[in-house]
Amino acid sequence: MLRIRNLESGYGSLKVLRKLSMHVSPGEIVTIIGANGAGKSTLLRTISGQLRARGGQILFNGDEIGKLAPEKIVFMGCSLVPEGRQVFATMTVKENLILGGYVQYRKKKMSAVEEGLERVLGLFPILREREGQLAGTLSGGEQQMLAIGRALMARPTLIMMDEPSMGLAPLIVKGIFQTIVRLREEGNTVLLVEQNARAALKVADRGYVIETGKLVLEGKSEYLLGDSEVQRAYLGKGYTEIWE
Amino acid sequence: MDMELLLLYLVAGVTYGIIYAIVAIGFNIIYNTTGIINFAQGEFVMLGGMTAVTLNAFLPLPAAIVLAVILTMAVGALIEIIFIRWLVSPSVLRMIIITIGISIVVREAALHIWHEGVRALPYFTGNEITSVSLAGVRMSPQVLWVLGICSVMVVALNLFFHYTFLGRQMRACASNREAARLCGISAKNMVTLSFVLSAGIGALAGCVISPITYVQYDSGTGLAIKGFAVAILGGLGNSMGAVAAGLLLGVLESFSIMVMPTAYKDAIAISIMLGVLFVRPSGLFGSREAAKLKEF
Amino acid sequence: MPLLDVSSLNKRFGGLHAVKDLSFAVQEGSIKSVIGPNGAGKTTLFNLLSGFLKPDGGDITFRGEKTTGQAPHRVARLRMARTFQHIQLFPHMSVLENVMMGRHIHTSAGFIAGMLHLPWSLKETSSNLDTCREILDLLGIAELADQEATSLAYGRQRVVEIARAMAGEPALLLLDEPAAGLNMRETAEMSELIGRIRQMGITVLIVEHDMSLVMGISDEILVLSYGRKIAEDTPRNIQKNSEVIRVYLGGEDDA
Amino acid sequence: MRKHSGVLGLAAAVAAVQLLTAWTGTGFYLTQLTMSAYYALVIIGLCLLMGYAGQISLGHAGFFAIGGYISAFLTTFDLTQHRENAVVAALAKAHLLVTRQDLYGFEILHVKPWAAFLAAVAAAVVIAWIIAGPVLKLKGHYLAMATLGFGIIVFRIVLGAAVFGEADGLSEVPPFVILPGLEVSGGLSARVSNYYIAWSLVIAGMWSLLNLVDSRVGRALKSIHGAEEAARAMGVDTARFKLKTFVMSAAFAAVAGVLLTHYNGGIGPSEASVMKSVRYVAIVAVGGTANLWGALVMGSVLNFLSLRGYFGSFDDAVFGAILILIMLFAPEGIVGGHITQKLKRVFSRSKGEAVDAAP
Repeated sequence: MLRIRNLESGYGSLKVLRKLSMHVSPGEIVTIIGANGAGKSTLLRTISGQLRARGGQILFNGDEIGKLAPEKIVFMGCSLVPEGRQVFATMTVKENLILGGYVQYRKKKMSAVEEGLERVLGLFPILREREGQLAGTLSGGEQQMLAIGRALMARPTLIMMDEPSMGLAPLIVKGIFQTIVRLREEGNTVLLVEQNARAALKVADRGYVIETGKLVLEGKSEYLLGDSEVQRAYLGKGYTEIWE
Repeated sequence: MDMELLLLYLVAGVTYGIIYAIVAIGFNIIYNTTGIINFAQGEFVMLGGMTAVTLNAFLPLPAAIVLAVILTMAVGALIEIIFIRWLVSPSVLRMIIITIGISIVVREAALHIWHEGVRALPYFTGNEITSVSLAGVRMSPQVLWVLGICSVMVVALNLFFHYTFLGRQMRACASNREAARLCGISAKNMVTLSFVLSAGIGALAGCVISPITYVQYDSGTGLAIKGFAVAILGGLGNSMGAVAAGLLLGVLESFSIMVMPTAYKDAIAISIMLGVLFVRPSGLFGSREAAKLKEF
Repeated sequence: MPLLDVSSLNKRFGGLHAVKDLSFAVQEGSIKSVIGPNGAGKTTLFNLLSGFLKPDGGDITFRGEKTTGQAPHRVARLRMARTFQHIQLFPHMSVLENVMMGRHIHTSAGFIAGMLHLPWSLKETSSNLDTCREILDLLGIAELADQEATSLAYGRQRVVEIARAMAGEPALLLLDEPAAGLNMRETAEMSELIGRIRQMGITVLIVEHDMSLVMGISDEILVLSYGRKIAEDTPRNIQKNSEVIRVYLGGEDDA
Repeated sequence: MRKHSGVLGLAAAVAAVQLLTAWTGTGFYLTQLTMSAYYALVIIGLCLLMGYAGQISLGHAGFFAIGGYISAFLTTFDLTQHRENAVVAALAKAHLLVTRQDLYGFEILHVKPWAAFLAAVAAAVVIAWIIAGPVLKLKGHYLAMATLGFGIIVFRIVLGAAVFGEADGLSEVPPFVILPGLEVSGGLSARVSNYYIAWSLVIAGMWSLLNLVDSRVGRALKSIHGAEEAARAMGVDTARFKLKTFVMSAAFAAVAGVLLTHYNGGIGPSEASVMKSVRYVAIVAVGGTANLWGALVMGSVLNFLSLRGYFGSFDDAVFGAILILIMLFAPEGIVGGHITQKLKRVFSRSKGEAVDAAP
């Protein structure tokens, strides 16, 4: 579904991604883990078109999307739930969701948007309760739900999430990861970037480990969870053994 | 003090105030979608008035106004497409200078087309000496036209922004441009639309006010500055605040004539603006929190 | 008396209580690290210490002086230097000029002296240049002196930022995620560099995610979670602390 | 040193131009060249503020006008009627007053030009100091609008106040005698000397500003512009540096205002207009905001062309168009920025020097 070859990207003179290759197949949850500043978010921003790729290829369902604007990429069925949620704070929950359905509105009609709205509100009952509330007044966890719901409104074939657990309390984080599992059960494909590597690997099928913009390791989640190097660097296990 | 005179000042203040508010709303529309203060905003008002006067020479008044508004909207679109659209994240300083440049060029072009003459559209109904009496105050019917049309504009804009998909798209861009793009909304088209819209309301305001104030190639500048003062007073980006602030400034200015020479009228408006900027940059009606978020 | 003493510090952002009743001290000559999950309030703490944010309550005492709520440049003059999570070098200036800015607090030439290039101000500049070159030498980046700072590789920029902070001969150096964006080798070099800085007698306070760096060099570690201190101890004990393991190291075992 | 060779080069060019006009019998150009020099003084001062401290001012014509108008007022307002006034008496006692004959042969009593000069510049400095505090707390559009607003207020005051001559401005400003035989005035016989007076000031201004830029203060200003947070962490009192720069650049404008007023023998409200302020900003932008040489070259050339009337009725439009074009296509300016850098690179390659590969 998504295939990336030798991708290069960065900000200004700063090169963040160096010759990165990876892929995502339909129906998978794939996670990308790495330290702060390793280039995880940059990768998602590049795929979604917010950053222009400087080299390499991004193929989505066989089409090259590396040079497209973000709004075009959404129309092709690839949605991003951005880091820090980025809801339209001054608009109501319902308005947020309707705007997420813009793609459907353009492709089909308003009825398709309303259908999608029902589906998303069914998925997140809490949002139905808050329908008329301004998005900026929601709690962090609710905003994250809204951001995911808004992305789902476009009926994407691939949904990418950038650090959905950031700044949320453990209980809420648990809910978010349950949602991700449910999304896959409903046939969605998910590409997940997470600081919380352990939780991410637990729900994912496969994972990629990146370090300073380069791929250092990839494999099935169980394999990565068991890898001692990954445990030491990202899962926080094994310090006692190493330092004593 | 003569009660009738006071009311007269009040009506004059409200009339000017609502025009300032319309100009301020024009600022706000563009500011909200782009983060740019369009220093050429006053030129839209001037262009609307001037074009309508010219067209009125061979077209009936309503047709001339409609056509003038459409032409000004086209100019707004052109300005955005030629000068703004292709810039990649320009600095605020750069945008300030570009829009100032545009305002100068438009003004000078107007000077060469229409020369320095002062013009005006005919009164929409009646003439200079007709007056209607409302609640004991005698006023020109044109004042009612100004108040009526501007009020309709404010209400219509509000409905547009809150109840149409297009309006919501514009608000989404204003709220969070990147997130709007991630919803598939073309932020660039929204920016063009914001220029078209603010050119349109500016031009219409220019038409309705011209019988009272007259227009000249350089009448945009003064209005733009008042409009900006009002936008600041009302809280940048807050259109309802702009209406309140517009009326307030218009009335204050109108009464200031009683104690100060007319020559200092503008200076007073600007002093009020500076005072607000220094003490409460979020405006009288804007929330401080929101202003903090918008700091640039 | 500790070099830095923080007592019941509080900071709120709207509804978020970013730093909650935080008290700790930093002893002269030590290296202390602050760790905690994302959003734990570490960077907020740095901004409070260096004067970029005003606390809502509590006190900060640095070298015996109360610095609570003082402007950043005043705190800097008391010789507290810092680096930034997102490197903030001065663009369009060479590495040497950047480091010269670190000497700002030790110089005094004002507008008049500058405009007339008064002899004493020129002498001041040249003696500072010597000091800065020495620091570049010390940190092993002397050969970069005349390059434009912001055009350097990321890892080098980190070192220049530290050199700039060092130029002010700080009593306390705050390092905000010095290893972010560095690879394993560079991180190891950074560890070694911080060790050398301590040997020069400079006290260091670090916010960092990279455990290999933190565990290796710290004398003491302060662990934050949701703005609250949950532990403050030696690295050895921190690794055994069950509370720390639960919220941070051991992560979401139960998630 | 390169900087000093630049200033020496400027001095040589100034002399060369004068000799050229003498040789070709085009001495009349000196009048506009002298005026351009005073405008250039405003522009290099503004360049320091915009390019190095990173603060825009759309009100610099205001400071120019404050200088010019106050000096003009003090040197033309007849105090004969007010001899009894305590202040006037004190001034007279301090030998700050002088009598001269006006156009119609009447004797008038007014403040001596050099005292008026000091008073005018001091007034501008004080006003700048007062407004700089609140104004410089603002950023972006707010800063632009606040300075613009200040400029408009000054404009409205000089246009509306009877003491400042309303739309006519003030005229019959006497010459400003600097030394016996050396005076700032528009007299034909003083044309050459005035050319040199004006340009000497520009040279001195350039020398001091180039020095400043290459000093502790200059580095601090650049650091504020580049990364304000980091500058504060280095101990730079950013507010104070911005304030002092603002005041200094206002002083440059006021000095130019006073002297040009004496040179022209008067001043009118157009000198305080928004268009003038915009024009100064335009020229700084064209020169490449952080480029004193660029500002100087563009300031003298464009003002000279404008004063000679080469732009005809398109004078303002030319400056508007320049603003747009420069900001669209070369926001670094045409004199500074990448074009010169590109040229440098071309030259260094052609000399066969190894170009160090960037990491």
